[in-house]
Amino acid sequence: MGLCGSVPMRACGMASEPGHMTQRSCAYFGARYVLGPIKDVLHVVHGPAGCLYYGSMVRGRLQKVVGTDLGVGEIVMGGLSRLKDALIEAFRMWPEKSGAFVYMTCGPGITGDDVEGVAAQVEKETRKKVVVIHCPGFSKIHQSGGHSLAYDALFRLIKPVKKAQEPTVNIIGEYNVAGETKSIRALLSGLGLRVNTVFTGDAKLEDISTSSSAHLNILICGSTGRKFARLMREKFGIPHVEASFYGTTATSRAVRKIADFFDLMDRNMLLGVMEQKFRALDETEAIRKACEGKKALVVLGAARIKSIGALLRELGFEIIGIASIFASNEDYRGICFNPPLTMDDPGDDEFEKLLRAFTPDLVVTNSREQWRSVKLGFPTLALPQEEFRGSFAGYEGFINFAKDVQRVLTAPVWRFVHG
Amino acid sequence: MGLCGSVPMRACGMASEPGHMTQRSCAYFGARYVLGPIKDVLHVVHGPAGCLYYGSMVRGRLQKVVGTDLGVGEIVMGGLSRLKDALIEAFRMWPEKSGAFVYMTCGPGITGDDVEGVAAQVEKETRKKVVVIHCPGFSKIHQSGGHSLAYDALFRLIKPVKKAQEPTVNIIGEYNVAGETKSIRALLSGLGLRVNTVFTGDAKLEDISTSSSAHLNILICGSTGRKFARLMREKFGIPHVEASFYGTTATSRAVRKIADFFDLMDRNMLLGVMEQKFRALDETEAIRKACEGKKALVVLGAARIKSIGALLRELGFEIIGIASIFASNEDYRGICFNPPLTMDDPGDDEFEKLLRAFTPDLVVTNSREQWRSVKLGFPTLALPQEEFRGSFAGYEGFINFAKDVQRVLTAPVWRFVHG
Amino acid sequence: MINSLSEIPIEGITYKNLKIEKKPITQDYVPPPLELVPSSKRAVCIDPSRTCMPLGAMWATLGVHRAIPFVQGAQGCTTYVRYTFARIFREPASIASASFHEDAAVFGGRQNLIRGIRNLVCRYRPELISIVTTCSSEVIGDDIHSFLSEAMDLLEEEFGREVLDVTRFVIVNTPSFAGSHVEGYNRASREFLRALAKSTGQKSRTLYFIPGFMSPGDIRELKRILEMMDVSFRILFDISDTLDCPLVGMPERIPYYPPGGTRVEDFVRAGDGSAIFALSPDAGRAGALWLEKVHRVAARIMPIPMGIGCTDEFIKSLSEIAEVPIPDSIKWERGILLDAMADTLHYTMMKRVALCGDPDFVASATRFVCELGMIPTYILIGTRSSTAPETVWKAAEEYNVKPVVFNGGDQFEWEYALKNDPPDLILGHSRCVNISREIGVPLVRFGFPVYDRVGYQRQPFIGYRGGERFLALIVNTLLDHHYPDDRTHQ
Amino acid sequence: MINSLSEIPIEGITYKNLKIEKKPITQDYVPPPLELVPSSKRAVCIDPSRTCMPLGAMWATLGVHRAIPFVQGAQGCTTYVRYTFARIFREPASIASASFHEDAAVFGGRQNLIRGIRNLVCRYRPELISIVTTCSSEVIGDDIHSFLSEAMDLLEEEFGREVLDVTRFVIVNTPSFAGSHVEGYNRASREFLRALAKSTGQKSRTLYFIPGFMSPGDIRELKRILEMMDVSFRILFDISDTLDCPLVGMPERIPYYPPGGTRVEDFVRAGDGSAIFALSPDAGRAGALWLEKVHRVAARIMPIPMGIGCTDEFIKSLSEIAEVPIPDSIKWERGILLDAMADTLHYTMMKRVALCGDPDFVASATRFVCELGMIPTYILIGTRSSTAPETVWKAAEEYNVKPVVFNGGDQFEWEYALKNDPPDLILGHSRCVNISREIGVPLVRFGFPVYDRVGYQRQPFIGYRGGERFLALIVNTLLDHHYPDDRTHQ
Repeated sequence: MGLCGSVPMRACGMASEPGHMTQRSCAYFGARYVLGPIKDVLHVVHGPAGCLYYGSMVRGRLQKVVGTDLGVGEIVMGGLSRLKDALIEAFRMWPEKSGAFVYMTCGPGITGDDVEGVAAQVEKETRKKVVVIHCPGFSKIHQSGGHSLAYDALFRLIKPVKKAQEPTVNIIGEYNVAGETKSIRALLSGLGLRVNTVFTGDAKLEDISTSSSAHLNILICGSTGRKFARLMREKFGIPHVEASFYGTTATSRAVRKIADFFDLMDRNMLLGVMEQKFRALDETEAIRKACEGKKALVVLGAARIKSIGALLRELGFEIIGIASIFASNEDYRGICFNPPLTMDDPGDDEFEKLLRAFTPDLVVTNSREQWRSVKLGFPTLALPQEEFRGSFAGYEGFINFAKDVQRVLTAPVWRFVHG
Repeated sequence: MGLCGSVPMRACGMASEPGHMTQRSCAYFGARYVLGPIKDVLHVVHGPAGCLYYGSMVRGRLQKVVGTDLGVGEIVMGGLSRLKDALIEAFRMWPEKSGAFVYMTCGPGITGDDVEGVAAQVEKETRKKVVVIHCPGFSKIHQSGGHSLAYDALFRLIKPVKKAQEPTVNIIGEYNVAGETKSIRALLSGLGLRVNTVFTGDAKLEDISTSSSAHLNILICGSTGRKFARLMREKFGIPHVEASFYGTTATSRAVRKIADFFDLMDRNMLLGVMEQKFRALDETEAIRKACEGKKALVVLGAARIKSIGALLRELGFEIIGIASIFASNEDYRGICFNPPLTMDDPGDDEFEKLLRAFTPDLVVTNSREQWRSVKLGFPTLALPQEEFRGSFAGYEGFINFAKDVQRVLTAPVWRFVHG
Repeated sequence: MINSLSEIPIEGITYKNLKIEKKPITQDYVPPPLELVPSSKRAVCIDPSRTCMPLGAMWATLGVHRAIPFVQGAQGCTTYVRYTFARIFREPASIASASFHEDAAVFGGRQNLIRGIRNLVCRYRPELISIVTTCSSEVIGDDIHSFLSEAMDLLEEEFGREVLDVTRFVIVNTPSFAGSHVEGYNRASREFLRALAKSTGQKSRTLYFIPGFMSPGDIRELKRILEMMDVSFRILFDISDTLDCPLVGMPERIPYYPPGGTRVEDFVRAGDGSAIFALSPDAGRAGALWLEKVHRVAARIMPIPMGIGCTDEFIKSLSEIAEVPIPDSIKWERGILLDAMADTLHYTMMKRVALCGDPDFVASATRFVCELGMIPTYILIGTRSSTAPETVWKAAEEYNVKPVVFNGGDQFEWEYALKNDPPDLILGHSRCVNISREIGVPLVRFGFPVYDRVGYQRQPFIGYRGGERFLALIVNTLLDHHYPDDRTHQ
Repeated sequence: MINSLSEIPIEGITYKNLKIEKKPITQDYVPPPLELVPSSKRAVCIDPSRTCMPLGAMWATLGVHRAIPFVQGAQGCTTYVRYTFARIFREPASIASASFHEDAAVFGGRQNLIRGIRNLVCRYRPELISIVTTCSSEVIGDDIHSFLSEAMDLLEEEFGREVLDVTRFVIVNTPSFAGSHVEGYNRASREFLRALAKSTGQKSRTLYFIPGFMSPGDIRELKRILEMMDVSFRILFDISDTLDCPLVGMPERIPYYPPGGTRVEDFVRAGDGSAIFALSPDAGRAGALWLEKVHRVAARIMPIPMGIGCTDEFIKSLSEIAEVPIPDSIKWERGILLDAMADTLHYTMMKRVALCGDPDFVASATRFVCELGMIPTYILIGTRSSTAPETVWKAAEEYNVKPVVFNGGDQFEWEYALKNDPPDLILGHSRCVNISREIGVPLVRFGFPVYDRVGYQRQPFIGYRGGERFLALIVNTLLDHHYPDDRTHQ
């Protein structure tokens, strides 16, 4: 542990201390985060009702999830027959679904049910794909472990197919918060590219299995999708580029990088990109001026820190501190700016100490933890943003983000706090 | 003055005593009541803003009314030029309107402006009909005076035209409360009759002027329309029948009376009428049983007392008292049941004395005065009913009324009042 | 039914399922001649957002214990007001009419007043009668003072001196062709004090309050705040019980009077008060200034304490005048409102809002919406006011917004502006419901009158707690508004 | 825009004008196999209206001053609950996790508990830590009592005896595979009292209250009522300040604890109390009964005081036990609620209403809607309950209605019933929003959880005043519902 001012520091990539008041979540949470948006499959939670109840809310949206609602009986006697019945019933009730993801949570994770065996049986009986995600909450040190489990499951679904005729890409690590998938799709269509699958903001079982037809994978959130992209390169020979659509500079760079790959860049396209960028800068000029030199503290998952950090810096913020709720050391290396403070896994007390030590002009954190800094009187921007606040990706997204920051910073309420 | 129990009685048809806390309203109120629903004309209030403000609410509905909003200046110097300008402007703003009713209220009523002269000028300039209603509030002893003024104005609009080819009627004294016009129209269409004009629940200027083409006038509310019907008989030779559509017995009688006039009655029609009546009685059986022998006190305008009284009696109520907010002696004679108490123009204190003396099971009164009996703990039905409570006319209307009574009588709140 | 359903109908509420035919109410909209849009350029008045003076005087009178307004005019002048009150409060309200008929119009209302007062006194034994004039009595030129004095002489003659000890009289001149209900209340506030207030030379520590058109819920909240501040106070024209009281069952004595209301005695003692607050400048200022001028009671005239700034101003002024500290409990409530504001800023910030209503309500509400980061666009002050625009402009300047203010125009010109440039939200009274539906912009109801929803008269909009509720109404109304994909607002 | 408008669009809110494309969310509805509709006939659980036990114990703990729940399980078990509380209260809530990882699953959670407690005590100096178990620790078979005792020994060794005087410990066993959040609270109510309550032999006159899942607004209303009744009282698990407190700015001392909450001392003294009220039978009964059995404190278990009947029962019981008369001020408020009920009966009478939520909320709300003359049709009691159906049936019999009651089913079967037979109104929590939109029936939000509208946690639903507000919500929701010709509801 190091010390930064009064704030104790810990090395990255470690498990949380018990009682540390961590904001981290569990493997199941992570798996739901990634797989949540996939529409044409059943999501079946094998565990108690609570996991089902909570797991139906992903990034603030209520999703259709069913479960086995394990009781004492099943915990003692084993819940396998209940799982089997539940799967078969669910396929009868939603015959249009092409398959099922079965999330195994803590209870059955400890008792060690042979869930794979049941899945195979049900697959045979129903001729639907049944994929088991072994994601008991305790199985990983934080949610990113669940992200990996989800991507592992997705990877197993991909079949080797012929390359597409037209230039085709997959997008990896893009979760369609507030319509961001649509923004990115629009930029890529502008280049004349076909998007096969968006992992997982816009993915169906069928698209996933044919995602090996793409010529290029575009990796947005490296933290969640990097390993998956690597595997796709190894097994299907699909190269990937890391690209960010957060901020006008990053967006322009991403567009050029992808266009270059397909050899699509010409003067017209360049002009088009520039024009959009100028418009975005133009529309945000007043806001950028107001943000110039203001201090921001960012407390988020590491991948988000990178993208939001870019947006903030483009707005003119000085990022005085970042604290990652969860991250690998690789994630930290990916953050190309060097704020005075970098910390991992802040506890509630540490978050408060950061606020006191740095008195930031803006705090950016997740929607679950935002109320602490709000309560202590700090303008706070929470992510994921609600749908009406709009996508943060691409040029339009930069404008949306700027407006969001403006709303938070200029809210008159702050001036009354000490009034 | 007579005495009934502790309640002092007054002869009917007299002006209210000052300070008597009358519920009566003024001539302008009465004129608005009758003319309010006429759609294709401008309604222009020549008076202060208050008359305009209040007059736009007719039977609980907000209507489009405009006015001259007279200020001190116009009261002192005369408001004629303002009226003229207002009329011309209004016709420019709503060119689709075929004419205007100008309501002259107290202020100009006292100063004695030559409103007729202005109307004639504007008629000439705009080629639109402009009809003046001389209805200063003080000009009559209560609103029924305003009803007459309104009908006088309507009568002057009627032109002598040829009789219609198909059997045609007008309906007089029907104001489309909660869709009652539609109920009555449906019954008459069932007989194969054409309805030319409904005074005034569904009337347009053009229909009014051609209303002399009808073969028969059906008079619903005698109190407001009797004189008008008489004039139409005298001038255009159109006979009228008095008909009530309140209660199944009255409705059946009305239907037969009208059918007889046109010689339309046959076995099929008779069966149809009987069937509807039986259905209405059937559907209300439980309610009628529950109401049997219960005591009702009715405090309304006289014409309403008659129709509501019929409905209540058909439900099984004993009408222990009626008090008319306003009425002529002729109106009272028209009420064919003889309750123990009949009084005219009850003041607030008298209303309370009636409640104490008779402790009715149900009070029926107008929506303006309902809260007194409610506050004193008496189940109270208020008229005019809101639209969602439905029409009270015809067979369906009887069912609606029965349900309304049931709602009021069986509301659990009453049992808590003394709990 | 079940088979005809698609799982999530996108329209939110599916009219289709209701199986009721849609019919257009009117034909296509034709814009008016542009030069006739501003109300100042027209003779014709369309949808005024105000009514006439007498209502204000009647409202004030009904806030006095066992007081009856006697309206010197035609019967409609009372019936229409009874109807208005019935719709707002769902309570009985006894208002007497002089029942002007032709003879009064010709010969004046002397007989009406004399007989009316006698009838009222004999039958209702009120503790106070306010004589409220109308356009007819004012145009005729009734000499109310001499009529009343004659009436009192006759009463004394008939019933003895005591009768005049029981019943007090106040004359309020409220010609309908000037001002509006707001000025009617304002005049009543002065006339009641002029007629009743006395000074004994012995100053009390009591603070007096003229609430204006605050609802019963507002007045109760005002009392709660004053109790928390631990000051001695009296509310004048206190309708909080008279126009919102329990279902009582048949009372022992009739005629029934609602409990509560300000005692006549409180008006009398106001002359000894240490200060008088008019919390609605346009509806109460006259009373406060009169008391200051004649009885040297310090007058404080300030905007309705709504939202943070206006409530701060009120609390501070209270604390200074009464020389009491601001208790922590009040600061706590302020902090809760701030918390609510911070919690919901994403819903309110930069939202464009149009306002309509009486000057006092609109002025304070404008400041409050600015505090919420909203942008007031078009503001209709229903009654021409000299103070409200100032309050509005002050807030606008502080918060750097540039609303268009219609000072005393009619709703037509304001609505025309809204049609051309629809806001995100409308704050207004119940008569704004048509424009709200027409342009598909949600309406938050407040002010005078609200009659098409229930419970508004019982819930406060004033003070920090009222602000909390007002804010919740605003945010929930925005959230309730059905957007095509309304799952965004889960 | 102005030229494209027809003057009064009949649709109420015109999506058209919003110019947002409509897209269907799902394809056409296909009815499920009939035999799979009842939840008892299925293995698959769809949309449960309950979550697991730990949440209840955490909720209860957060109502104690400077108390922290320590969740003996994986991190998700805290994160999900923190998220749930964040959405409902928009407040920070400190909840600690034992951070179970593979080693704990294999070797048990001994180390996690011991190190976790030490960390918490050192870094947060809480006055109380509740150890809340989860399915993992229960399945592993953690011996929490021995772990805790070891942890306490180590603490004493390291920091001296005083450290255990500062921090108290309570263990609540809440395996997630049994009961629900309601039972989790119930158990916490017993375990807190078991661990803390003492009797000195000297009885006090103080009454104790276990509020169950009442919101801060409800608890504040409860306190107000108790103050009006002039009794000595303590609220246990009092979240009214801890989960709804002012925006404070940077506090002097960190870690920040919200103000308020029940003092540990109050739990200790509860053993001397004169009575203990569990105002939510399913969430609190265990605590009350335990206190009665062990410390002879009279237990009163009764439905949430909502509406007339349940509030009457509560007030009467209070008056009897505390031997105080019912003050006029409370009768007054009752009369106001009655008045509001009488004023709005045309809107409520015979309206068919479906209910969904936790047993205690649903049971009392069912009686209230019956009192309003509404007809409850389908009632989902989200957690299987032995008391709530009885309360429902008693009301149903008294009011002669025959609702279908699903005791502990999931929302799927209740929603299926609603699709086949839509009511006029739904009363339920925020997770009823989908069925409300699907069948086009308006939703009145109440109970646990409400997170998609603001201010609900601050406004009471209990007592006569809460009833007034609940009624206004019901009526206004009906009036807000856009019928094709929605001018009927002006």
